[in-house]
Amino acid sequence: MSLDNILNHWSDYRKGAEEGGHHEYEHRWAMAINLDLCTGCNACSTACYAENNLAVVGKEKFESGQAMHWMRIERYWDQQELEHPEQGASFLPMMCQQCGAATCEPVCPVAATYHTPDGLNAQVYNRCIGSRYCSNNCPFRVRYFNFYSYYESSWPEPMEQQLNPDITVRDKGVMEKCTFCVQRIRTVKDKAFMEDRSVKDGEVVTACAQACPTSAIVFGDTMDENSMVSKLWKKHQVERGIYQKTKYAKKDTDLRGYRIFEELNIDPSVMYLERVREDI
Amino acid sequence: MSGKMNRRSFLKVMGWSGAGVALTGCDMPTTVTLEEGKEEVMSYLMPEEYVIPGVGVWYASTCTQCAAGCGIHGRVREGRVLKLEGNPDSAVSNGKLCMMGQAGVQGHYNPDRISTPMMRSGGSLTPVSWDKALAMLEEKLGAVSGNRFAWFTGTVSGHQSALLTNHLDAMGSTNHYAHEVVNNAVSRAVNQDMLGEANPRLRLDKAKMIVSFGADFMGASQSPVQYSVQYAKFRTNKERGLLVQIESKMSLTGGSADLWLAIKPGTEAVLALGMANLLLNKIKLSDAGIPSDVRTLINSYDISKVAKITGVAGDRIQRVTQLLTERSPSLVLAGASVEGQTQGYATTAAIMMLNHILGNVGKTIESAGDFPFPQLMAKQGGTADLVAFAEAAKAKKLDTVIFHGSNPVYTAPESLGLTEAMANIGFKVAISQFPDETTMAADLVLPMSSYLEDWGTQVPADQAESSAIQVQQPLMEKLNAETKGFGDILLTLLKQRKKEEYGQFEDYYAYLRNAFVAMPTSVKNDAQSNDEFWNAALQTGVIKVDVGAKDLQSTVVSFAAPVVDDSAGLTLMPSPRLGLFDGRHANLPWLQEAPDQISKVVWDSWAEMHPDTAAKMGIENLGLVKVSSVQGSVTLRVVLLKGMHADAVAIPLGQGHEAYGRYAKGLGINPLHILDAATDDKTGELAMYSTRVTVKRVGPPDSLSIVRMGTGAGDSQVGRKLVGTVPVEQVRRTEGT
Amino acid sequence: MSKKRMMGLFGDFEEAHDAIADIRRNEVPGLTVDDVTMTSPIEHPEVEEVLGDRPVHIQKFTLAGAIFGVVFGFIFLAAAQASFLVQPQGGKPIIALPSNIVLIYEMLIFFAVWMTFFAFIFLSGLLKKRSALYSEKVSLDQVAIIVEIDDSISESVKGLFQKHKVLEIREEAIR
Amino acid sequence: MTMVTEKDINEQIAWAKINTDVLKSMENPRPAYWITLAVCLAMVACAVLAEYIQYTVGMGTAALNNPHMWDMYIAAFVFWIGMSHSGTLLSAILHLIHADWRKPIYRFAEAMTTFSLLTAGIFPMIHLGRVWNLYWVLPYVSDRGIWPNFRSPLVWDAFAITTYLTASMLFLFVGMIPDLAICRDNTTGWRKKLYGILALGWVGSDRQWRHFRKIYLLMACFLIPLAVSVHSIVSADFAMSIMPGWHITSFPPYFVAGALYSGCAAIITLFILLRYFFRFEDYMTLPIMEKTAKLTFAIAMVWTYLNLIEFASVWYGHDVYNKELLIAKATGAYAWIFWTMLFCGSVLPFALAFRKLRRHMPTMFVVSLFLNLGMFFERWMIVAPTLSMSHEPHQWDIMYGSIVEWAIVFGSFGWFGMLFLIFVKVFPSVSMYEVKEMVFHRKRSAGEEDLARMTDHAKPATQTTGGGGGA
Repeated sequence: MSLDNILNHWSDYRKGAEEGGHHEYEHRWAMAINLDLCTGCNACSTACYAENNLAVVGKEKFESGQAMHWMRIERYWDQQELEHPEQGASFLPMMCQQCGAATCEPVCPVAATYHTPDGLNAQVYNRCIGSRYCSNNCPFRVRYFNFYSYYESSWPEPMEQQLNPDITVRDKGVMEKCTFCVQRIRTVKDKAFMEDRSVKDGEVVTACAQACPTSAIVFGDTMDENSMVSKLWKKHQVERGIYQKTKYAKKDTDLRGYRIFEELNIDPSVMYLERVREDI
Repeated sequence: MSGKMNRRSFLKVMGWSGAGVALTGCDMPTTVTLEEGKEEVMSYLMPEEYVIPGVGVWYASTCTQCAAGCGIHGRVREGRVLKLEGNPDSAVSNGKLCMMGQAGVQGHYNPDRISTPMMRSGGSLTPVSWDKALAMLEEKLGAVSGNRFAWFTGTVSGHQSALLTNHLDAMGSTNHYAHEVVNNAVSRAVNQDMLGEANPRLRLDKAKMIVSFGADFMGASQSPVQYSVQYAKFRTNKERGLLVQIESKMSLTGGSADLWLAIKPGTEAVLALGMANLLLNKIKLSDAGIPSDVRTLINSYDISKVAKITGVAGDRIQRVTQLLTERSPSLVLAGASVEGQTQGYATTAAIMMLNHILGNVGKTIESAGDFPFPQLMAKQGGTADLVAFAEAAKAKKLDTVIFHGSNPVYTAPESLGLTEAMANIGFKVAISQFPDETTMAADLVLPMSSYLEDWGTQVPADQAESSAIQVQQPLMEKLNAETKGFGDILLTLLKQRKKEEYGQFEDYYAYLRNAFVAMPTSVKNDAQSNDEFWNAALQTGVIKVDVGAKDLQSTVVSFAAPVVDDSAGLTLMPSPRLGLFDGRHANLPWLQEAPDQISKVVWDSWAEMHPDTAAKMGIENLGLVKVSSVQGSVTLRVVLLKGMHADAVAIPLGQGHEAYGRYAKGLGINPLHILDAATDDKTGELAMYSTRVTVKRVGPPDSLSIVRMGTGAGDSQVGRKLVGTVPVEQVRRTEGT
Repeated sequence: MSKKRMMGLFGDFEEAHDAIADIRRNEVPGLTVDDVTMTSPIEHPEVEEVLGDRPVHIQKFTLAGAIFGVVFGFIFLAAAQASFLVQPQGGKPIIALPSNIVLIYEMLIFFAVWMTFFAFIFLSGLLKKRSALYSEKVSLDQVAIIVEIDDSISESVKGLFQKHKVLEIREEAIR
Repeated sequence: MTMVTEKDINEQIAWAKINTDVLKSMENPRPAYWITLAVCLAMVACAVLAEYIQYTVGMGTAALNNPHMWDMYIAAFVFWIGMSHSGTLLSAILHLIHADWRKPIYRFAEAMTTFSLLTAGIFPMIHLGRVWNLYWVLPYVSDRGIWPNFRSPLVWDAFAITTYLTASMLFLFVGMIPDLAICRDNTTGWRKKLYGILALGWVGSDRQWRHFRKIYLLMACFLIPLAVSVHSIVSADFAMSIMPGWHITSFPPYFVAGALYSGCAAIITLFILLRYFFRFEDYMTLPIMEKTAKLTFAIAMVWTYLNLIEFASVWYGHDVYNKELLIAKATGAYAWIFWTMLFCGSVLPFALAFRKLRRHMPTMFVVSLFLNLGMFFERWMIVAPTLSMSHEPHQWDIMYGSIVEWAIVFGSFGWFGMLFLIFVKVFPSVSMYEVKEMVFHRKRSAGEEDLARMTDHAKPATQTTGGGGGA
């Protein structure tokens, strides 16, 4: 009976992000992206198209901002006052940051986006009714909506044979976004489960991380102390949790690690390492 | 519950796999065992024995999306190849793969593939049977004599290359035109003369500083993945590598430069000489091995003069030159925009000379050693062959030509008059996968299997640390039975000529296996049996080849003094890009939809200009402009970028196809068509970057498929910390790198 | 001894008022003000005062509705949330009071309003068949006084009505 | 006649005339009526067509894109919700403060509330990507144990709007029961049946009146906080997000004020239309118009004030995202909308400050229309710029909506008009019994001491209407 359930777990159910929220996490998947190595070559983005059945929308729809690139490379020009960008371009691989306190979650009217025990910000296509509130409330603007049905236009015979059977093809009216290649995570977790062991670091590799020619993207589990990601996060003194906590944790503010829009207290799972340039 | 899967639980699985990203359907051993799978879940009843339903299996092969020859792994499930990834065993790809390689599956599953042989009858191509096609071929090839027959290909290597050579011999012809738009032919020539090796190993990872004259080694280069991997090492070395990019149009590589210098197009040689001048006369490096004429030439370029000509600030030049000596070993590279000048050879030589002076040869430029199988080595393409071919065609010297892996009708400048000259060729055969321009102009079209359905070997021209033969094996059944592998077609052709010699091989697979087995034990190393060697080769996808160590000596060749073209107008840069490359990938929607790395344009052609230049001509961003050369003109939208020299206008390659399927046809324009026929006087390569053009405003701004949708947003971070940038000193302190 | 119902229509509200006042003063023996029903086209408390205070109980139902809304609202929401742990949290607690309070507030009003309405329907004697004594003039501009009396005193009541310038008198036997 | 203009209503007006005037307004519609109705239906048809296209082809036809996940529909939704506020809220407030001049005009105002709610309710639906799953928003017990997400302001909307709709419909209905009885007594045929049922057997007994008085009071008491909460919750759709320009503390009062504002403006518009079409000069009199106008002016000033508050708090708040957005609003691509909004919303209402203009119907009509235009722009300025210029500069864009969107928004006005037109022919758009009360009480208070004079007036009234009442 849910009533005594309430009474027994009242204090649990009243925990917010500050106390870590109500979660028994199995994993907390995260990334560390070294922007000094990112050359903006689009390999990650294309790999994402291949892995996640992303629709190709075509010229007109792309033009009207309805592209479906879960992983997009943003290109910024700094030093705009100069005659030439003498330090090159600033490339930013931007995908869903799988925030720990995701702003997209509480606003969904039908609970179609929720937090998994893996610390992922999952989107349940079947449940989505397309109110698009989640995307509106996403500071990164990384949620993509199926404004049309693409399965005819995007995968003409025999193109559909390339579709990844591990995940669905989304129909119109549904929100979608980067999943940290949840199907890969799932496969590895099941394998580990069958072999009765825990998931090893580096066993799960997202399509983008796998493809990146400069290995700028590192993917792993921050709950695993010895994982590459954990080490990187620790090295750059970037901590899980909301800003108030981490701000003081970062002793050496010169370290390159940072999370975008951290001041919004959304606890992103992606740490970026600042681009390095040598002034000559 | 028995292993049998009843309908309900089956539906449950289906329902789950449908339930969005949270679950992953059939890859869950927990819900579907193979037994169940075979009985209930699979769509077809009797799967091939190597197919494990619901489980993805990775097979090794080799990518042929460009000439680099990266080793790949293909994920095969239910007999379909789904996803390509780099093969860690391949030193070329190091387990990584670029966007073009990723999109390979789209070429394989492309809806516009040619599915049957076609013969030209009454002006149009009509489907015919293979027997008819081959009979026709045999007849025609029988009729043609000696050098009136020719092969026209892109870069070919491995056993296909060997067979092709044999076929030419059998035909008694010596005409093998190998054409690549994205090539390093001039550098090869220079290297040959200065180092005695056309393709030395470049070791970016060993360099402490790289000065690149327009070398887009991470973009549209000879081996983008390999060099990107090296770049990563170069950047993460104990002492972080320093990249200086000097070019007239910012390339993908230039986007990552610590210092990006805009240089007046065509003056790179002057800058190189100026730097040499500083190195020899100011910093007093030894000028050993430099011919006297070159020495005097160098002396004539003092810094102020150089700065004036090149438009690069003098102190910048001095600083960079200074650093080159401090950060040794360094590496100086010359790229397409340098090679593709009327004085390409001289300019490239001048630049390579810097390596000689700085003593980089042997440190960051290593010998590729002696490859034991010369017949398998890559026959690399260039544009000289295109010119030669056009001449030959115009002079009616060719009766029968077989085209493969290259699209001259699309890539040849109008000024070469190739399109008309094609009519002079009596019988044109195209071995092709797609209905591209050349294929459409052919008289006989042989449908080719995709590289994911085909056997073969690739020998990369730019070998990595360890040289290897890349093995290419089918990752799945042919999509349609009518297509034939390139190797098989070659074999058939040879059987027509030399039955006795090649009759023994039932198909190319048999030939290849035989060839592998025949390899010397040095290559087979510890393989017990032939089968073991064969299987090992297929499993790893690479056959490591010991080429032996060899140290490199460099001598400077004398080269002509640079001539700077000061005529009016702008210099047109037909820049290739990672993605559509030279246009061969324009039919892959993923690559069409992937924004250009620098300008962020998709699905279209555009011209890049510097805002100041545009302002002088009254051209607004995204305005419609007309770019005209002596040869003709193209009309397209302009994107104003500061990553351009004021005297240059760049039009990226790839679009403007008149055929080539639904995704490519009718999109944008093809800048190659308006190029002058000028060639580099030494190597005869097309001087693709020397065409002068004028730009005129013909229309107001309009939307263009730019990611930022033309609102001007997305150019600036408007003070928000999206991409942080820190000086290297800070990192040295905090991370000790 | 048969009873009957008698209705007098008055054009003048004051006269009607006085008539009732007389009844109140027991001018007609056997007829008390409790037997009097006044029907009128408009709402005029000041005239009705003469009928003495006749209590209204709607507000009690309203209160009940409101309380139910609050209690039910909280239990319903909390129970739903507690039994639905995968719900999106975005760093918020499972049972998030602020949002629940908003919803409870709405439920309070919802139930209160409906209870009030139903209470009104039943307490104010609506949904009944109209008696023959109903005059359409009442919905126009006249006041009617309806009294339940014995035949015996009907004459004196009539007299009373006449005294107050009644416009029309109707009778109906109660059986 | 001057004397009449000073009073809200002519006390001498005969009650029978009230009945006949109002009942007349419900009968034999003139051609003009049919034409307007036809126009409205045509507009609705456009909207239906557009929605069909959007439903079959996809939301993309609504020119939505990545930054602009919401657009015209939400703006229109907020607009119509706002429109709905004046009616009930004003009616209730005025009832509580015994401002009896509300009596002639509150009926159509409340009808307006109901119908604009019915219009507003459409927008969240058509804006859904998968409207056929709309019911998932409702908290029903499912065997999967899935519930809606009670944290989502959209779910709050669902709750609030349902409550508000039912409550204000009840309010409207209850207030109409005595009039329905009048209609029942004065009509024949199907109408008599209809009103007979709706009147619930109202006879006007003192018992009924006493309960009536109570319930009306109680409902008024509940409706005021309800109405306030509803628009606060609508504002929560924005204020509860983290988006610059949305996450603003003053949004709830700002929305409520805006709602009242647009509502009052709409009341003025309809006031003038009814007065003109149904010859209601005797009931919708100039003094009442003046009072309404004054009220509108007051609310306009409140709205302006809240605007300034918002700007100020953003300006001094040093929230970079908010600040840049504010500047962009005033100078960027949406600037013309921004300034039109401020002109219509804050400058134009000063016209209402002049007695001459307040009494000049054509002016008032035009002004009221512009006020509502300004209010629509306000909603647009709330929704669009934030999405166009949020945190991520890479995703900035400009958006003006598509044909489909405009068609549907356009059609919504037709839909509203249609409902309202039907209403005025089926139900009395002026509250007869309350006008009578008004007359009665005013007259009473006019000559408390001199009952005789009052009765002298009352008599001829009865005589003149003796027949009319029976008919």
